[in-house]
Amino acid sequence: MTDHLLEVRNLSVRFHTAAGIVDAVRNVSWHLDRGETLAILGESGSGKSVSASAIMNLIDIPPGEITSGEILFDGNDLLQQTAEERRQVNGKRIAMIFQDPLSHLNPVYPVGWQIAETMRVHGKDPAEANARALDLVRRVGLPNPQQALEKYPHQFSGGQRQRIMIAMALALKPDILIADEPTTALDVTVQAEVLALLEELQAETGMGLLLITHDLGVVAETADRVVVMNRGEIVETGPASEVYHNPRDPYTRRLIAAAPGKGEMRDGNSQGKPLLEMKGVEKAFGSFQALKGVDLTVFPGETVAIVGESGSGKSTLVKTLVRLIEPTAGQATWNGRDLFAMSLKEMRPVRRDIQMVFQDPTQSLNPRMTIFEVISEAWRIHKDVVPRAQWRTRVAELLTQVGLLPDHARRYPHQFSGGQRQRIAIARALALEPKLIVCDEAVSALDVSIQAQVIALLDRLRRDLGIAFIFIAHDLPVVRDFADHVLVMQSGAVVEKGTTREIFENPKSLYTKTLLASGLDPDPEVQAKRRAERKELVDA
Amino acid sequence: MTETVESSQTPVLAEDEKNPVARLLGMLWRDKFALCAALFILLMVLCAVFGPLLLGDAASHQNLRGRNAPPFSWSNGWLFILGADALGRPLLARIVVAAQNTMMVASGAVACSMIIGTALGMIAGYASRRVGEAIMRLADVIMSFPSLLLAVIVLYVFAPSVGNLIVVLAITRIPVYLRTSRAEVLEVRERMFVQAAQVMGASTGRIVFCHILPVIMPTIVTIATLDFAFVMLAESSLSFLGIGIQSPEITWGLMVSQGRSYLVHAWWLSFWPGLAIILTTLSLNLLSNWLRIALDPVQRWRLEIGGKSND
Amino acid sequence: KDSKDVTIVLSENVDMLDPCMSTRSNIGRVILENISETLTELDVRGDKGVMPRLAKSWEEVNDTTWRFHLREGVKFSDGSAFDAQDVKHSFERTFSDKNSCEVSRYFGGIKVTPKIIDEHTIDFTTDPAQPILPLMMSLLTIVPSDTPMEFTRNPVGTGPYKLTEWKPGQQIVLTRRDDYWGKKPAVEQATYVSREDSTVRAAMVAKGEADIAPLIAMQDATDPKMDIAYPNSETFYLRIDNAMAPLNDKRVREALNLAVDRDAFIGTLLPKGVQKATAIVPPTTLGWNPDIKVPAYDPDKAKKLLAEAKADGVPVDTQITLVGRTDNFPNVTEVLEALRAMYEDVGLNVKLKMYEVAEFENNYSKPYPENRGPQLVAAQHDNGRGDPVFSMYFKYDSKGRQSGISDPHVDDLIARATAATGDERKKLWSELFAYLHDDVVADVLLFHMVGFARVNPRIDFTPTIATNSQLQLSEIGFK
Amino acid sequence: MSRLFRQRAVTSLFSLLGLIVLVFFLSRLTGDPTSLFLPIDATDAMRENFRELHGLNDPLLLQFWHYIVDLTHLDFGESIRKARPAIDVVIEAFGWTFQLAIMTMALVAFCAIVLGSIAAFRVGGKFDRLVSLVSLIGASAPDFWIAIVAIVIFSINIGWLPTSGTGSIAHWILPIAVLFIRPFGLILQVVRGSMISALGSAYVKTAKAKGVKNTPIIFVHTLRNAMLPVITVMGDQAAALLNGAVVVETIFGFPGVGKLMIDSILQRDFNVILAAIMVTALAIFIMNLLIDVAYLFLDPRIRY
Ligand SMILES: Nc1ncnc2c1ncn2[C@@H]1O[C@H](COP(=O)(O)OP(=O)(O)OP(=O)(O)O)[C@@H](O)[C@H]1O
Ligand SMILES: Nc1ncnc2c1ncn2[C@@H]1O[C@H](COP(=O)(O)OP(=O)(O)OP(=O)(O)O)[C@@H](O)[C@H]1O
Ligand SMILES: [Mg+2]
Ligand SMILES: [Mg+2]
Repeated sequence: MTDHLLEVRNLSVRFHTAAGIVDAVRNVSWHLDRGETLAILGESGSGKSVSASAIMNLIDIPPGEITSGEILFDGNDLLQQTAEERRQVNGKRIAMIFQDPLSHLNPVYPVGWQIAETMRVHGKDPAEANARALDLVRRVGLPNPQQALEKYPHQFSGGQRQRIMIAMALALKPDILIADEPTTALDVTVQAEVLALLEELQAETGMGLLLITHDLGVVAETADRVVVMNRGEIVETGPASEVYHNPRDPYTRRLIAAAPGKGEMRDGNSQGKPLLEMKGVEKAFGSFQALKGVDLTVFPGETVAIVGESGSGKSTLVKTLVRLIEPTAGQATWNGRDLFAMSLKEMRPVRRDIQMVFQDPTQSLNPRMTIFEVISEAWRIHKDVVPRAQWRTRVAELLTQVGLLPDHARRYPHQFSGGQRQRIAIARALALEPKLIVCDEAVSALDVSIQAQVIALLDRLRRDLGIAFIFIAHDLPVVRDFADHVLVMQSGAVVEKGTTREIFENPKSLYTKTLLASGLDPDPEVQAKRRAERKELVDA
Repeated sequence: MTETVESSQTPVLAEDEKNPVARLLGMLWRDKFALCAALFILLMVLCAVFGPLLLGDAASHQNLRGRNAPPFSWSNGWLFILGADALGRPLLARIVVAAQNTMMVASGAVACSMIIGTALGMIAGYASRRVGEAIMRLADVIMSFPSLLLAVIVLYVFAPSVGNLIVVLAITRIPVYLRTSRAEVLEVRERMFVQAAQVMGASTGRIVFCHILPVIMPTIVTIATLDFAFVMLAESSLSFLGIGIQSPEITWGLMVSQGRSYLVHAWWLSFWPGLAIILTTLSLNLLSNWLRIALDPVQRWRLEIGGKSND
Repeated sequence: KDSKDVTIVLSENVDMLDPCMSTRSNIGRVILENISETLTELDVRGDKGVMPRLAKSWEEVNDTTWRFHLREGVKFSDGSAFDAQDVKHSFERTFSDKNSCEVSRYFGGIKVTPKIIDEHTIDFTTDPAQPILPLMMSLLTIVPSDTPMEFTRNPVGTGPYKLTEWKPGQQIVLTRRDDYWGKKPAVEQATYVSREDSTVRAAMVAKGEADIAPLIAMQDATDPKMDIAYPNSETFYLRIDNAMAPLNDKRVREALNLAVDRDAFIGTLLPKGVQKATAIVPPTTLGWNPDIKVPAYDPDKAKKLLAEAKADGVPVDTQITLVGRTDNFPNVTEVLEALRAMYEDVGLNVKLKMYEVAEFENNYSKPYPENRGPQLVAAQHDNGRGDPVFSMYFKYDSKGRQSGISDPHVDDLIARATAATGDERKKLWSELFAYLHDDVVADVLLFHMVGFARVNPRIDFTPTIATNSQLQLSEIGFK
Repeated sequence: MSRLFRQRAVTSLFSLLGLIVLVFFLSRLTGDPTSLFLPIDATDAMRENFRELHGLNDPLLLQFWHYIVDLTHLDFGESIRKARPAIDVVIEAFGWTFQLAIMTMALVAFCAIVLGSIAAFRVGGKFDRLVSLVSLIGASAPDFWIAIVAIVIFSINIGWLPTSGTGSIAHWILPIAVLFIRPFGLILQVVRGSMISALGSAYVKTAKAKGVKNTPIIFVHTLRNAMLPVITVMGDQAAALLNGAVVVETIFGFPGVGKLMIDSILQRDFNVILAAIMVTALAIFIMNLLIDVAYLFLDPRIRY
């Protein structure tokens, strides 16, 4: 009947909430063949992760409910199988990389243990499992693999955690890999390695890859076919280049048109007194030197982007700025005062002016607060910002600005998709109208159309209100469009800094050059060409 | 969704249709166990408030010749349906009347120890190492200080009174709340949303009360509900020393312990008050379990969409 | 089970086993006349009075000197022979300031000097004269002369048993001696354990884990085949603080007596066997006065008396505190609650306060608390020793430690009776009892109490009034 | 870690000292052992002699000084009641209590964790309701009920077990069973609650996606995350047991430290009170230290 490896037919998923029923996925059908890569593109919140969860039997029922459909794997309907049969499939035949690695890793077990567990539960001998775990960790490019196995999730950077998830999913060489935004937190060089690894596996085992992503470049690089989703429905499907070049659905068209990296580059417009000057910031975790003397200057109304290797200390740097991590050395001058020298109490009034969007937004939202409470908390703390009577309108306004609905204010964080949560975190940062916003991968989980909208919003705020941004991103085209200055980091040190134009047009350091060269183009044909060139290079 | 943005009308967030109390009651209605528990507690509170007024006399009228009258006999009137105690007083009336003192002492002691213990524990977990260490060692000391000795000291140094009884009981129970809340704070304070609040400039008080407390509260309340039973029973052993409640004032704990010597031959003397203690504790615990779910947004659907469960 | 071993389950842990502490009931039950013997012994089963034990005989040499002739051929369990030196040492040890032996209290106010006449004869000179010295000698346990003055944990005596094992808190084992001077008792070995809970003690005998439980609560004494009631020499009474208004008015004190429905307690809160008391000592005591009548239950008269007193300006509405001791005897709280209710019924304002031992003691013994207010102290007094002298001074003399009255006539009678002998002594005591009860109305005398013992049917043992303080294994037989 | 130990040793020493001072002076405020040791009709001379003998006539500070000096020679003084070294009395009793506490807690930990976790996994289900109900009734029922009913049933009616006392293994069964009940109920509830929260975490989904069976999901993945409050409350209950289980010791005639402590307090046997408190305090301090170390092992994010 079916010769597809995996076929989803008429899948509908809905959630019961206090505010009513949310139809997350509506009548979705697609299929995946052996050795094929199917990319699911779509608006943030369009039901991509939910349909993937349905395949893995991970939807909480209730409050979730699969109202219709079947998921055929090997000719069997997964939805009809017993829990035990599903368990046999999960991890071994079908594996999944979760969108949000921090909360999906068990905080109290070493990552090596967690990777090896996948193999142990499916009957691999523990010693063998450990050896393979080590190999996997090495393959995904974690430094010091042997030590990494012993460490706990919180001791890794965002990108490193994502790679751990990948290693975990690849452990048993599954028939199908569902990768939900597997490379959002990876810099382009590492991303290239990881994609290569996937490709290699695919070639080796004929693995089917279901790739959920926002990054058109990644789609162009890897996907054979594309499914585009919007508001829980499939709006378009077809071969990758076909969809890119001849999009039929208006949403798809908008999406492709929104691909970043086409705007004017900026030369930097630093004027007046610097808002923030960080000098010689160092941080050591035990014997590991995460920051080795980093300088950073931000002027009012300016965007400084930090790009660089995953694990190079970007998040650490900004966390020292907001004093979540105490630096080992260095100073940060803000309004003439050294932030690092302040007591936490003195720091409090300053915090109003420096807001941060965390790299893992899910964990940064209190699960017991509604979105309204999450956002309005800022005004509860700093009473003079918005008068209480206007909270409702202001929350609604902020949510709308980041592309959410006012009604969402009544929901709780767990009822949102990854990208939606990221936008909530942005809205929260905006709520205080600070002088400086630190965005740690703030737009990485957004599809390009929403991304463009958010970036436009931020840019407008920058211009109108003079808000400065520290913008950590791996997505070079976004940086190119948005930043005034760029700082390139590697292994805890700044390897290069300059205006956006300088960096993009005239990179000096080797690392920057590699970085720029590894960037992916959203056009599948361009990518195909590049791939062919690379292959020649390797062969030669 | 994108459309919503472009249509540049001022967005509005409608007022919530239902007020939170009505929603909570709705959730209570859906959990029949919790509903019964709530009704029972309500009944006990009514007993505590009006019992002594209504049945005070009946409860203290002695009749030595009708002592230890067995339960379930209508011959003496409905007040004697649960039997009579060693002085021939109707047990039912006494239980109703005793509810007042019992509730006062138990809720006083539990509330004090819970509030003080939790507050200290959160300080110990969140404040500087030095302060935390000092508080914890203090907890160690309290933990090793026998409650009976404390009671005897209070008896001798201060006047015996109900207030002092509550103090003694409360002090001895402080360490468990203190240590539990501290342990939880140590973990919760590492969570990212706490850090996010910190970055927003939230004061320590706000972080502790709005972010950490809601996470640790369910555990604390669970312990507190069971402490209710513990305190009710422990109180009678302190009355033995002469502090606190004295006859003819009465509590359930005292009734239970006075019935102790009759346990084998007139079980009803201590059984009914004991049952009252058990049912109260059980109800409180059911309510706390319900509250745990009702206040946890991730779990709340269990109460919102009817009694379906996932097993 | 043919074993000749018995297990006795006591109600309190035995902390010490020093022979000079054997007037404590739990220690006495183990030691007295089992391990350690006394010169004389009070007959509690018959009416032979003071009987010889380690002393063969005694006589009054003069007014102040008693001579005791000691039994010969008696050996201590450590092998040494018993002689006058041991008696002298035991006596001196009791009064030594290196320990705090209890027995010495019975000799309070009297100076006694032992003098060895020969190996088996000893004289005691007393100052002042002590007519009942032979009775008092039934309390003095004899230890070998090499026993240290400090408390010992290894009691050695001349008794029919010796201590063979003592695991504190767990058990004490006594084994029969083959070289005992007297008749060989039937029991070969006795194990003492202790359980504080009466129900458990009763259960142990019922199950056969123990043979004798000398003390169980009334509620647990449900099996007539095993449970035996015996007068336990305790008298339950309310001491009235005669110095405090309104209790300093005799009419009020009378009302306190009339308001109590004594019969209502018997067979309900207290066992059937209790006797209404007219004196603080049980009827088996010398000089007990059969002519004194128990006050009748007459609440109307009580009310009338109170009204009269009130009319005379006596503040009868003052709150009176009824002080009791928790765990004094089973049901004590209920009994006092019932009493309180009876007093309320006649219009008195009585508040009940139950205390643990130490705090109770503060109220019970002088010096009484400063601002105590009018008090009724509910207490039990134990005198199974046959003579009122062990009670009267403490309870009724103006200077008595637990006296609630101050009456020169009483003081005089006590002093004279203490020094008198024979019928004169008896007469004086009788007079004192009548005077206290009818003229002074010193207190509310309530009941002579009974205890219950549970005895395994295979055992032949009848408890007596002495069972409260001793339990002679030699009195146990097997059926 | 070794820093933690060293630092704790120092601070605990202060706690212990503070405890000694507190207990020494406060307990002496509660009256004089003289009238409790001596019979009611003791003479004044006997009372005076007794006070002299036990140094009760000295000024309090001097008494304290003597006590501390003796303590430095590990001399804890004599028990007034028992006329033997207080520390011997305490060590003897503590041995029993310690064994009882360890065995009970081990059993409690095992049963409460297993049943509580399963109940949490099936929250709202029949098993959950049943286990919760039984444990809650147990935890709130007066302990002497359970003790006496157990004796009546198991010793008298069925006759399997001895009523009370010590000696054989069978003697341990009822005391442990009775002691088991309250901590079991309490800890089960804590486990259940903590597990309900933890089971909602995202890493549970990861484990499911890996194909991990329910049992390891509950007992390996989730339990460790839920353990913090559990071991804390276990510590509290263990401390209560180490302080002695008065009812059980009284009813079953178990020579433990709880009854000893109560008796000593009621009799104002100060040296025994102090020695008993020091020994139990030491045990409790060590236990709390172990619990704090356990936190570090259970959750690597925790730092002090
Ligand atoms: N537990 C839940 N309760 C209610 N609504 C939910 C729940 N989980 C998800 N949703 C809703 O379902 C929709 C689909 O979510 P999903 O996570 O699949 O989005 P997504 O396509 O993966 O988006 P993103 O790219 O942002 O991750 C979203 O609108 C979200 O708000
Ligand atoms: N708590 C910690 N303990 C030990 N090492 C840590 C800890 N936090 C971070 N590190 C290490 O510090 C380095 C820098 O981490 P950081 O999170 O700053 O990286 P990043 O530049 O943000 O990377 P990414 O782009 O992947 O998020 C990483 O190698 C990480 O392993
Ligand atoms: Mg998603
Ligand atoms: Mg990072």
